[in-house]
Amino acid sequence: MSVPVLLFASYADAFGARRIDVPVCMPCTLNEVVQAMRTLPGGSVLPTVPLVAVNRAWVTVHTAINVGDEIAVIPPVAGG
Amino acid sequence: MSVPVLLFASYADAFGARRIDVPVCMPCTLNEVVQAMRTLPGGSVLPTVPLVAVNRAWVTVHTAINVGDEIAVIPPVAGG
Amino acid sequence: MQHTAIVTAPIDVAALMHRIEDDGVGAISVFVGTVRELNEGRAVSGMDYEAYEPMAASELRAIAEEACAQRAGLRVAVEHRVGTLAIREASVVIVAAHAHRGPAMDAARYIIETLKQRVPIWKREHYRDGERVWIDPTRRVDAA
Amino acid sequence: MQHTAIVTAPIDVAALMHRIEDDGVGAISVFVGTVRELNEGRAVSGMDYEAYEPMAASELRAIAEEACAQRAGLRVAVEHRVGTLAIREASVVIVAAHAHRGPAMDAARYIIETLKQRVPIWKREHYRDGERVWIDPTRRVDAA
Repeated sequence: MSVPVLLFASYADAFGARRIDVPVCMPCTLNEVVQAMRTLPGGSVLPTVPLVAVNRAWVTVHTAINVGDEIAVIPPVAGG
Repeated sequence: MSVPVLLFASYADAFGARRIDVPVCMPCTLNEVVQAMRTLPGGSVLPTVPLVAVNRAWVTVHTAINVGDEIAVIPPVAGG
Repeated sequence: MQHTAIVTAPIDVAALMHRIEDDGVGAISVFVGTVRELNEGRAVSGMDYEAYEPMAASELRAIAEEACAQRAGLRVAVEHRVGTLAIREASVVIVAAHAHRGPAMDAARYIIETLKQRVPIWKREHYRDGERVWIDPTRRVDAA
Repeated sequence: MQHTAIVTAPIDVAALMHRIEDDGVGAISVFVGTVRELNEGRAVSGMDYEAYEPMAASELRAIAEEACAQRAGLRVAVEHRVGTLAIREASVVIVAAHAHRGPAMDAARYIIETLKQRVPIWKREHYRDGERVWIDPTRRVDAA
């Protein structure tokens, strides 16, 4: 199966989309989502440990995900 | 002779004037002006070492004064 | 008391200052971040700001709540703008008000520093030579 | 660049912010001191500010010059009001602008702290019970 992942700014540019479907076997953690993203076109943009959020809250890549979660892999923030 | 001294705020209230003539013998320092002010009505308002300015610049009471100097004896400042 | 928002229109500083008015306020600290024409020596002509909007809105609210929880009586209004901004336009305005100046100034600084760490917003500089580059603060020496 | 003044009319914050505008500015820090209704538990109805005007003006100018000398590129506008002020009115407005936020915020704080030490201005609180008292910060526990 696959999970939808939201992308922004430089990551959206690299993957060519603001939302991609990433193939993973459930259940899994965000780390497996990130590893799967590295194999996609544009995946080289990701740093060793990218910022990740689930359901609009910061989490670590060790967090388990559930079907229906809003998952975002997030570039270094630069607000202000 | 005497020298004119500018007063403000609580000191002007205590001495009942915004400018007083203080009797001193010249040459002298500000300390002698302050000691002479203590003997005037309202003089008890002055702290042990009041703030003083000559020609609109902060100085110490050990500063010598000259005829024509603009002398101010200044209450604790409270701007802002 | 706090107000926070991600907005697309120009931020009205006076309106934010009006929001925090109160008879008990003795000190107001305001921070405004603006787009400047030069960054790391390159001429900038404008800036795009993009947000993960629902998360940016909730992080901004959380930061304002933390600032208020740490300082009784604090009143805070914060807006961050997204979209394309010209030189001199404000990207973020923070207003913090308190009876005393220490908490007001500390809160404004806490909010801008924490916002830059935690709120999912990105900016892309437009250079005068036509290039557009997303800013990565983890690779930068200085930042406004 | 600096502008400083002792004024009798209400201070126009927007006008002071306009003064420091520049394409090189990335951060603006503003401090506003306002009259609040309660001081050390007593109900305040207003405040008189009095200055030794020529000396206050020159000390304010000197403080702004020091702030700028310590931080290349700093732009500062400061006005302190004298006369009788109502609750919520601004007694002092400090605007400090720089390419970067650190110097802007540090300068605004330096100016308000130094102003309170060195500028010959006094304030007399009007209490609701009719009494009027000159404030002596050397005898006070807290200050706005």
